[in-house]
Parts: sequence; C-alpha cells; structure tokens
Amino acid sequence: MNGPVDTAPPGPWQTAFRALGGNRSAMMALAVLVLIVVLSLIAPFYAHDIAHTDPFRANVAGSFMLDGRAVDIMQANDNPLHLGMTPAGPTWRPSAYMLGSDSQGRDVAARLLYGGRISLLISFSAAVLCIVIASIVGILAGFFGGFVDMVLSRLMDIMWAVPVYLFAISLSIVTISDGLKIGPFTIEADNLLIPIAIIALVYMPYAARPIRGRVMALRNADFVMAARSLGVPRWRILLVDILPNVASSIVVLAPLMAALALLTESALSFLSIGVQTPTASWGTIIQDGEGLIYSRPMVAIAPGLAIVIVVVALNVLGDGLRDALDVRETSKRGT
Amino acid sequence: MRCGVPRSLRRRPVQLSGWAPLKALLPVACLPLFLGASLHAAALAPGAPDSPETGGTLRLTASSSGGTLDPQISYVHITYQMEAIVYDGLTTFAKTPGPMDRHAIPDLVEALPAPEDGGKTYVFHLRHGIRFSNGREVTPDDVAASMRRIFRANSPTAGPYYSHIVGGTECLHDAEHCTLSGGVIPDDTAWTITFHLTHPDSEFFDRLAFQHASILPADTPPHDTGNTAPLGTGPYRIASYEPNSGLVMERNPYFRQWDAEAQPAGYPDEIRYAFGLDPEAAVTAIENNQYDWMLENVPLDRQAEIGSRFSDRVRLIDQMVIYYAALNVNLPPFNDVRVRQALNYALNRKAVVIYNGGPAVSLAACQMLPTGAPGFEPGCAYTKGASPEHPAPEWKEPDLALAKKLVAESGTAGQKVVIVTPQSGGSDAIANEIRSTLTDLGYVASVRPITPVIEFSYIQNSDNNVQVGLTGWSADYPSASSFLQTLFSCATFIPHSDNSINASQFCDHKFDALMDRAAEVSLTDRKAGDALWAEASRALMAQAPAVPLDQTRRVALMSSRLHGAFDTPIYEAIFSQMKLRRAGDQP
Amino acid sequence: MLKSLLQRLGQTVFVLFGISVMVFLVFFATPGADPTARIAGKNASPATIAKVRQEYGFDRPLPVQYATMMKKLFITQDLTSYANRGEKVVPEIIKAAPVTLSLATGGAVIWVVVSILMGTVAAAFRGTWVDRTLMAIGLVGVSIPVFWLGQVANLITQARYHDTWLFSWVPPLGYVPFSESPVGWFKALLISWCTLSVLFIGVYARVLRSDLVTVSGEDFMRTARAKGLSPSRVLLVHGLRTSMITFVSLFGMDFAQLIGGGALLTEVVFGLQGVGRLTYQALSSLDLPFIMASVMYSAVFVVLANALVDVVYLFLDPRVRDGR
Amino acid sequence: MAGDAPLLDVRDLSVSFRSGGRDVPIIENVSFAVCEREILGIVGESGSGKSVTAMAIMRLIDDPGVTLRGSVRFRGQELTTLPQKAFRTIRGREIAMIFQDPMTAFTPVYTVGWQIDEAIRVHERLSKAEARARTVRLLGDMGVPDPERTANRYPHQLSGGLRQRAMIAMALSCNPALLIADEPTTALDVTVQAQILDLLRNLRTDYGSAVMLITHDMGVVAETCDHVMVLYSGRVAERGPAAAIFSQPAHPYTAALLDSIPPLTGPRPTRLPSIAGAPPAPLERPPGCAFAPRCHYAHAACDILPPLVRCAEQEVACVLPGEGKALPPRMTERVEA
Repeated sequence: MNGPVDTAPPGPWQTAFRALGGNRSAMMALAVLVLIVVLSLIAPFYAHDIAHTDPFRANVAGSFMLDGRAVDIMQANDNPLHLGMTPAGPTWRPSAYMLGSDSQGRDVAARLLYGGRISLLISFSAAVLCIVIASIVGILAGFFGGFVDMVLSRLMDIMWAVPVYLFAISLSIVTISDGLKIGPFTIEADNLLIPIAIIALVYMPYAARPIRGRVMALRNADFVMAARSLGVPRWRILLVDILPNVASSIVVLAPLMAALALLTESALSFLSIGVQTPTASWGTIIQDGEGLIYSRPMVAIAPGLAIVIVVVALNVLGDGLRDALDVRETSKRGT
Repeated sequence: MRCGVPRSLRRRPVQLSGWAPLKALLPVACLPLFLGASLHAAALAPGAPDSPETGGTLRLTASSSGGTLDPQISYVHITYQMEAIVYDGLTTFAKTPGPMDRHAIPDLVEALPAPEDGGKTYVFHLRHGIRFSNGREVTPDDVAASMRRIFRANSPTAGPYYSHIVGGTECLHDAEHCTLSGGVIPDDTAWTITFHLTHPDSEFFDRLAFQHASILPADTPPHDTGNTAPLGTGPYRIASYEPNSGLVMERNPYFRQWDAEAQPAGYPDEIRYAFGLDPEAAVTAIENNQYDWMLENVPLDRQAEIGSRFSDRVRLIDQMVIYYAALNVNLPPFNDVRVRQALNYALNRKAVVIYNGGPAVSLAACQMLPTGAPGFEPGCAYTKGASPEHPAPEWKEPDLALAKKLVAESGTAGQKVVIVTPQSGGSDAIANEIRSTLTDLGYVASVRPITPVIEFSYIQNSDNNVQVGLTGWSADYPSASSFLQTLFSCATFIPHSDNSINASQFCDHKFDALMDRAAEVSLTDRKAGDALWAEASRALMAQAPAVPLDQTRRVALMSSRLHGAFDTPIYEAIFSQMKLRRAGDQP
Repeated sequence: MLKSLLQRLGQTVFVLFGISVMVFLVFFATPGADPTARIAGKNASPATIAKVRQEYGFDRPLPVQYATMMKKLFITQDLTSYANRGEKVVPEIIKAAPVTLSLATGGAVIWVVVSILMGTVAAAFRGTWVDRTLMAIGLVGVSIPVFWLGQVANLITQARYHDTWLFSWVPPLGYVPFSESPVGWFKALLISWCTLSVLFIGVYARVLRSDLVTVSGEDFMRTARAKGLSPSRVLLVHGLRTSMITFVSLFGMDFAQLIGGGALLTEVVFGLQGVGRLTYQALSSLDLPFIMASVMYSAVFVVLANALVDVVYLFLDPRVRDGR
Repeated sequence: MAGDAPLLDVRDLSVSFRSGGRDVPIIENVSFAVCEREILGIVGESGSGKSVTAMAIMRLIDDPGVTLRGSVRFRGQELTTLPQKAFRTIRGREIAMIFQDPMTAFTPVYTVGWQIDEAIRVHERLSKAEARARTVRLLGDMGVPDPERTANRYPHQLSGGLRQRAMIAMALSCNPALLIADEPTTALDVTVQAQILDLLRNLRTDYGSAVMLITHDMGVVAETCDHVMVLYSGRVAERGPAAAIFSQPAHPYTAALLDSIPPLTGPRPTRLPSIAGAPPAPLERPPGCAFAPRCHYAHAACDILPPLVRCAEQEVACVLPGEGKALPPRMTERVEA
C-alpha cells in the first residue's frame, strides 16, 4: 500500500533499522566510523598526555628523546655536500613521533588525529548542509514546478556544466585570500565555514536532482492527488505527505554525500585552497607530505589511508542504508 | 630595477623555498675555464667552439614557460636565463664563473666608455661585424631604436631603469611619440652611440646590461612580440616556442664569437626546453638521465637523496637573493621600532635555515644586503649579545628575553598580528615559525596564505593594511642600491598602489640622503661607495623595517652527461656553456 | 525536432552566458585580482601602469569589458593572457585539449573494459566470494582520493621501484604527443590512465553489477533462458545490453566532465598539461582570460556531451526513442 | 488419454529453499503427467506453487539456496539430472514456456522479430533470412496483423495482446512438444484473453503440442483443459480429468474454487462466495492438511497429512472420501467448454 504515513508510527523506519542492524558489514562500517570519531576526539589527550607535543607548533630546531637519547627532529644528512634536512621518521612508539615528523617538525600522528577532527567535521557538516539545501531546492522545484522549477533547474544546469572540482577550486581561490564578505558580515578566510559551504554548494545539484525527481513523482501520486482534491492546503500536503516520503531518499544520500565531501575536502586542502594553516585536515597533511613523499612517505600515506578507510566505511554504511530503506541508487561523485 | 624573488611568478605557486644554503664555497665557481680556446673552428657549425664536446642536444625542463619571449618585456628568470645566449646588450655581465659582485663588461661595444660631462654623457663605440640571426649587421640605429622601444613597448623597467636618459620621462608619458632624440644619438660614420643622461648614474652600465636593454633590429614591432622572439645576436636563436609544451633553440648561423667572456660560443647544437614537469618529477627525470637540467631548485625533500646518490652531479650556485618579512612601519604594533627590533631579536633563524634545506644551502640573514653583494659587510645587529650599535659578526641565536623586554616597553603585547605569506609549502612554514615567535612575544598572531601571484602585489598595496608580509627579492644586477634603495626609499612607497615595492612603507629622508651620497661616491670611487652602502645597510637595520630571514643557494642537479663551467652569478647557468659527454664517454 | 534542437541551443547559450557572467563578476569582486600591476611588471612606474590599464581597457565600465572579452574569445579569438604576456588563450586551450582527451579516452577505455568485466563477473557469480571480492575492490577504488593514488603511483613507478624491471620502462612524467611517438604516448600516459580509471572502475562495476542483478530478476531474462540460450548469452546479450543504458548515460556525464577539465587532479599529479591543469593554473594565477576560456570550454563540452548522451540514449533505448 | 508413456512425467517433485538455517518447502511431492497433445491445467491461488512447479520443470530456478528433489521425465528422459548444457537443447526446443506478463517478458531493447529469430537460431541451423521468414509466418499464424512490420517493432510498441501472441509465436518457434503457459492471460483484458485461450486450444491440432496451462482462474481451466491439477500450499489437492472434477470436486478446496467462478450465464450473484482466510505461508504450513484451517469440514483426522487417494475418476488429498463423506456433485450447471 502506498499511503501517507499520516498517523502511522515510523513502521517502515523501524524495519529499516532492524534490517540495518542485521547487516554485518554496515554495522562494522559504523563501528569503524565511531572508532575514528572517538580517536579524533581524543586528539588533545593524545597530543598533550601521550606524545607530549603541540602538533600546531613548528619545532624544526628541537629534538626529542628516543630510547634515552636525544634525537634531532630535523636530521642533517652526512652526504658529501651535507645536502638536505630530513625530518625524523616513524618511531612506531606512541610516546613520540609515532609516525614521524613532518617538514615543520610536528608530530604526524598527533596531527593525524587533529586532522581527523577537521576532516570529519567538514565532511559531515558539508553533507548535512548540502542535503538541507538540496532538499529545500529539490522539494521547492519538484513540488511547485512551473516557474520556480524552471529557475532552480536552470541554476542547477549552470552548476552542472562546470566540473565539480573546477567549481570548488574556483570558489576556494576566490574566497581564500580575503574571506567572504556578505553585507556587514565577514567570514575570515581561515574559517571552516568556507570549505563547508563550498563543498555543500557544489554537490547541491547532485543531491537536489534525485530529490526533485522523487517529489515530482510523489506530487502526481494517487494519495497526493486525493489529498488535493479534498482541499488539503499545499503546505500540509508538503509537510505531511511529501516530506516523510522523500525522507528515505534523503537519508540514503547522507553517508554518500559525506564520503564525497571528505574526498573533495582533501582534494581542496591538497591544493592548499581548503583548510588553512595552522589548522590541519587530512588533505593538508597529505599536502605537507607531498614535499616528503620520497624521503618520508608516511606523512602522506597515513592520512591517505585514513581517508580511504573512512570513505569505504561511509560507502558501506550508505549501501547498507540503501538496502535497508530500499532506495535505488541515486548519487554521483566527482573526479 | 630588479626582479623580485617570485621569479617564476608565472603560473606556478612560487616556492619561496628556492633557498639554498651558502656556507662553503664548494665547486661552484672554481672550475678553470678553457673556452674560446679556438676561434678557428673547422668542420663544425660556424661559430661553434672547436672542441670534442661540441654538439648534441641539451634537454632542459621547467614546470612552466615564462610567457612572452620579448626580451624587452619579459621579467622572469627563465626567459632572462634562456635569452642571455640569444640577445646582447651594449654591455653584459660576464657569462663565466666568478664572484657575485662583478659589474657589467662591454658586449656589443668595444669598451666601457669613460663618463663625460660629470657622468651625464657616454660615447659607446659599437663593434663592427656583429650580425643578427638574419645576417644583417648591427648598426648604431638599431641601438637607438632598441632604446626607444623600451618605452614604446612599455617595458616594465622603462621608468625605474631608463627614464633618466634625456627624453625618457617624456617617452614614459607619451610612448607613441617617443624619439629620445636628445638622449640617444647614433652616428653611422663614427659607428658610435652617444647617451645623455639627466643625472649621473653609477649603475648605468649595469642597467644597459639588463635584458630589457637588449639590442634588437630597428624594425622590430614596437609592441610585445609575445610568442615570437625578435631577432638577436647571440650564438643561438629561438626556432620554435609553444608556451605550454616546449621551446627549441638552434645555432645562429651568423654568430662569430667576439668576446669569450661577454658572449662565448656555444657547445650544444640544439637546446630543447620542455615545460610542464613539476620540480619533483623533474628531479626524477634528471636522475634517470631523461633531462639534463631543470630550471627550478631541487625540492627540499630530494636534496638528501641527490646529495648522497649523485653528489658529483650536483652544483650549488650562489644567488644574490634575500628573503625577508616586511614589517609595516605605519601600522601597530610595528609602527614602534622596538617591536620591529624585538621580532628581529626573537626569530630563530636556525629554524628558518632548516626550513630552507639546512646550512648547506641556506644562510641566516641579518641584513637586507645579501652576502656577496657590493657593499656587503658582515655583521648582525640582532642576535644574542649584539645590538645595532655593537653588531656581532654573524647570527648565532635568538634573544627572546631582550625581545620580550622590548615588547613590554612598547606596551603592545596582546595586539593582533596577521602574517601574509605566499601560499606555498616553504613560506607557509616560515610564516608559521614567525607566528609562533609572535605568540611567544605575547601577540595574537595568525597566518594568512595568499595565492603567490597575488601576494607579491597584495602586500605592497597600503589599502590592504598588511602588517607582516613575507617575500623575497633578488637583484637584476649586482648592486647595493637594488636592494636598499629599491626596497626602502621614500620614492618606492606609493600609497594605494599595487606597485609599491617598498612594502614596509618605510620612508626616512636621512636614510635616503645617505643612499644618494653612496650612489654619488660610487660613480668615481667604488670602494668608498661600497663602504657608504655598508653604512646605509647598518642604518637601515637599526630601524628594522623588515626581518631579514635568509639567503639561499641554488641546488642544481645535472644529468650524468652534463658538465662544463656554465655556472655564473646573475644568470645562474649559461646554457651555451653546458657540455654534453658523448654516449661513449659516460663516466 | 527542429524546435527541440533550437530549445537545446537556447539552453546552451543561456548556460554559457550565465557561467561567463558569473566568472566575470566573481573575478572582479576578488580582492587583489586587478591584473594591471602584474601585467606592467614589478616596480613599474605609475606611468607604465596607467598605460597598461588603458591598453587593456581596465578603465572601462564592466559591461564593456565583458563584451570586449567575449568578442576576443569567440569572434576574433585573440584574447591574451593577463599573467603570461603575449600568450594567446584560445590556441593554448586547443593545444591542451589533446592531452586531456588522451588522458580521458585512455582512462575511459580502461575503466569501461575493466568495469564491464568486473561488474559482469560479479553479477554472474552473485553471492559468492568472487562477487564479494570484486565489489570490495570496487568500493576501495571509489574511496581512494585520486591525487593521493597518483602520488603513491609516482612514488612506486618513478622512484622506489623505477630501477626494477617492472617499472624501468616508465618515462618521466609529462605528455608525449601521439603524433610524435605513439609508443611514447602510450607509455607516458599508461600510469595516469590506470590511476584515473580506478575511481571509475569502482563506480561503474558497482553500478553495472547492481543493474545486472536487478535485470536478472526481470521477466525477459527468464524468457531468454527459457528459450534455451546459454547463460553467457543471456547475461551478455540480454542482461548487459539492457543494463548498458544506465551505464552509457553515466559514462556520458563523467566523460564530459573529464574532457571538460574534471581530471585536473590527475593532470596536476602526473604533470600533464591538459585543460584541467591549465584551468587550475589560470585560477591560481587569477588569469581571467584563461579562466574564462577554459571554463567556457569545459561548459561547452559538458553541455555537448549531455546532448550526445541523449542521442546515444535514443539509439540504446527504443522506448525513449518513441517517448520523444 | 494417451495410450503410451506420458510426454511429461513428474514424480514427487519437491522444491525447498534454505532460509534462516531451515529448509522451507515451497512445493512438496507434486506428481502429475502430461500426455501428448493434452492440455493440463494447474490451478491454485497465488503462492500455491504453480509457477514454482513450472520453473522447476524448466530448471529455471538457479538460486543456490534452492534444492530440488523428485523426478521429472520428459519422453522417458530424466531431466533433473541432465547436465545444463544438454538441458538447453530441450529448453525452448522441446519444452517452451510463455509467461504471465507479456509487457515485461520481452527484452525491451530488441525487436520482437529479433528475439524470435534468436530463439529459432539457437536451436536450428538456419540463416537469418530463413529464421525471419519463419518468424513472420509464425506471427501470421498467431493472428498478428501485418507480421512483417510487427516483427520489426519493439515490444513496447505492441499492445498486450499482440505481445502475448508474439510470445506464443516465440514459444512455438521450434515446434515444442510441450508448452508451459504460466498465467498467459492474466494480464490481458477479457476479449483478448478469450482469443489467446482459443489460440492455445488450437495448438494441439495445429502444432501437435501439449500444453501445461497454469492459472488461478477455474473459468479458464473449464474452457480449456483436458486434465486439471489443483495445488494448495505447495501440495496437490486434487487432480484428474477436467470433466470429472468440475462435475464432482472431491476436495473442499476445489469445490470452493469452483464456487468462485462467476457464472457466464444467468443472473450474477450479488456477492461471489469466496474462501475466508489466506493460504498459509510455507513456513507456517501445518503438518496435516494445509487447507484445514480454512475448511468447513475440518476435523481431527485432518491433523495428519492426507495421502492422495483415488476417488472416482480423480485423485484427491482429503480424508472425506475415505470417511465416506464425499462432497456432493456440484449444483451449478456445467460450464460450457
């Protein structure tokens, strides 16, 4: 039966959750995500109490203790020309420079945890923001149709016509030097809101289109027609009949959008137009590691792996949700 | 007057980390030169040196091209270096290894003329028989036309370098009707060119040696020739150019060596430049002998590797460059000289040196004149136990206590400071170091990285209210004035303009007068002049309108077949002097 | 037919106009974007700056500047760069296009072939470990940041293992034109093709598998089997062919984005001077003419490719053909 | 009906699938036979296992969790153990099948003709042109107007009736001895339904094919079939000659089904009698008679699974005849066949 979920308790949702709970890989993915979130939340504890380091403070001239002797963080080379300063490599001990140091003498392991906070914060917020905007746009366009739909759809056409990454990079470069000025408000260039907003904006059409399509289908569905003919006001139809029915599409999009956002954030930060120093994200750490890829590859490899793990987990979770909610695949990604 | 450090200002983010340590002397300039050994070349291409190492194709690589090929317009190092063997000026800088502070030598002219009229008139005797690559001989008319073209084609240095030629100022404002008739007078019968200046200029020969004063055929169009190279007189000519892929140089068939120091004959038969490879990839490619030479510095993380694996294929080349943080003397807290001094005392230059590759390639700087520049005298006012009045011989360690005391006296602690830096790994790191230092001094400091291309002009514009701006400066030719006068005189601070090279907004008329006197004395007595410049440098640092950071050396990697005495100051490398080992005699 | 064509054309022009105006306005709203000082050169005198400003028309009203730029871009095609004096923009884009085209095409060949193989095999072995392994591989492929993968690939093929027999053939990063040396072209691009295709292989194999699985439950698949067709023929001729409809439309969009410069991360990491990298460089040097030209280029491609996909769709799906 | 061995002989066919660690029986011990040129009707509600029986015979169930027991003999050849490859020569050639929904049973991206050609060419070495000629002829035989053009049309371009005709044409393309028709008329409207049934009825004369007609509609069976098998919840409830079953159903379920046929003549009853409740899901199937919970006559004896016993001309899985409490002959007039 295809009725409005008017009075009914969230029956379909309960079954969906039960189905999700029974999905072993989805549960494992969730566990991994929770673990990584927890790890990044304890970043200050790790940095302060275990590694005894300030991961945001450059420390090239310093040294640390390893097995009772002092080791220079930046080590000179004994080649004939004395060329090159190499940061300390991984010690594999959590007490100091477990994953080694970056070119500014900072503890990569500690930065990885702090970077996780920022990367996850940005990707989750961007996903939420994106889906909120996309839902508004998609529902407005789909429900009202006509002129509203035309304006919104053309706007999305324009956004579609530019490759996502180019779009994101353009916006980042424009905002990066001087922040964003909207009327009396200024958002500083190093404010995380900027990458969040950019990522949310560029993926908006990707999320809005399927929502719009779903709403359009619902608008012509029997039960909506029936409600209309009964003279139910439009806002009530929207709220009571349409919204709950697109909710599953929206929920399924969330982890996939978060995965896309994480990849995009890392790409922007990698091009140093995402998160700004001294804040670190996984992307900026990869960028730091780019200059060390030949001598200390761990600096770039560790955050890269972290990204892969989180994105895999998000995708698995997304698949699980989709199966549980029985929604056909709708999302797209960039390159 | 000089090209700013953002040398590759072009499309790639400037790596402020081009810095290479100075420290030792090393093989750099000490190779004997045995070129010009033979003017009687036999079966070789005409004008090529008679040597078993003549011939072959030299393969160069750079991450991107330098845009326009017009030697009177282009203002980037890649083109300057490349066109040094394509064009000649009346004078030039020696294209042979040697110390950094050598001044211009005669090129297309027989000799450097003695100043007449109190340094306001020079009569140059043009050499006979020098031909452009189309076979036409260079005449005094070409020289006069080339001087006019500086103005007509809007050369970037028309104002600062050449407007003191009589008629130059008029040309600057009305380029189309530029004649320079009173300033540059060609004489076909005497085969001379007479220059009249509005005021004496101790650096006039140096300026004529700069690429913007290259001598081109009189009929070269009076606008930027873009991707087409005008005809030149050097041993090579540019055969083809695709800014996004590559450039090919071949021998100029009309070239005959006239002076082995000014424009030596070239070894390779062909020079190919490939554009688009980033430095990391270029290092790998050269290691694998896929290219012979790269424009950029070897990236820091590869230096250890090449130092241990290819130490015989590395050249460390001294550069006349200074990296510094400009402090805005008109904005708090740096409007207080004590705060500026405090930051100078507090900054750990050891960290700066490490960021830039360690002591082998980076030398901590304590003054705005780089080591080796004319007028440079060792001395550091801002290190532990030193003061502007009693400078130490060199920087040793920061003096945080003194710095904190100075800040306390100024009462500015707690203020907000934003450090503007070009957005690239190296400068980011140093900006971060300065941020940490300022935090230690009690300020609320943050870093704002800006796209490199914009940063350079952004920090100059007083409208942007930049407190601290990281940048660097290297000289177009060796002179003290191109550092001190250009960067810190009242004349180079232009409010509300993107082109206000004096980013510190420093203006001190007493200091200006001292520099003017140094320039004046240099005209007749270089030594006395240099001493005055050294005094000016100390005077400047007492006011501390900037924090000198370091001076770097270029770390160059060669393919295993490349050798020769090609490294030289100013140009860094003279491609015509690169010799290629034949396949058979690989080491 | 003509009407829908005109409509499409109108939409395209509208989209291009919208993008160009957006780019133009955003550029001039960006602080420090004024290119005059950069064009004039470091430390140029105010007189020179004034001349440059007038020469480039920066002193004229924005609409006039916009019109001039559009004219120079589309009609006279002699728009020149702000950052690289004298560099004409249109020829540069045209020169960069083959690089991007080579990269995207080669990558596309790999990802189409591999993903069809993976997707089909996974669907054929649905529910077995083969299926699970292939899909897990695909999932990881989707989740790897392409720039990072490129770096790791470079680390392996250019440095760590370059001297081993496995990778000694790998040429230095960069592009070799096909016309110069087909073999060199192939070698120069192979690693970047693989890197680029990893993401798409993941996406496409997963999409294809799930489509095939859905399709295999369809009645017509049962009919095909009941006819006595071999399982492979049923899967390939009936299942795959039908699933190709989604596959192709997805492919069209992605390929268009790549051709339009969407592969810029791959291009940046592998030193390929393609449209994406050009655009990125133009963006980072705030070189408006280049930004404008490359964004227009990519927009044109995306719009064109969308139209093309619609046409291909008509060929692939007879139902759509009648629907129009 | 036929003197010699039946064309298709199904014995104790059981299909079950594993779910949650248990074997869930879908059909249990279904046995029946189809003779040459005979039309057998298999009747039952949805979920009774009619289609599964057909699919099992065709071995079209390839879910790895499904197990199949029993024997299916076609012309004396055991099909259940036949290798897949060998089986393919039987599928489509000897035994063909048509499906319920002609809308979805054709691959949408090929023309109808192409798909019939394919069916022909997979079994017979014919050139494309020869195959097409036969296709066109078959379509014509099936009453498709303008068969040549129709062959070049895509499924979605045809009406439901035409599509079902094309489907039958495809099934008959290799002259199969047995045609399994799974609810061939359910998705069609009434007039078309009658035409299609006509077509099926004439197959045995025109093509010499036997037909296994699967339907839930007793009316269709009455119009078409020689023999009938009634399935309830995966088990045979009753089977026998159509005439006998229609005149005197022995199973209460059959009787109830017959009652639910709307009379073709006479006044329509205001409300058709229908069977209260629903058939049990396979997992909840009672150990005894599956129909007992819905049966008016249910009593203690029904708790034991009743075997199939002969009762007059038919066989029935009910205790009633054994207890001498056979159902009365139907009051309603025999439906004209």
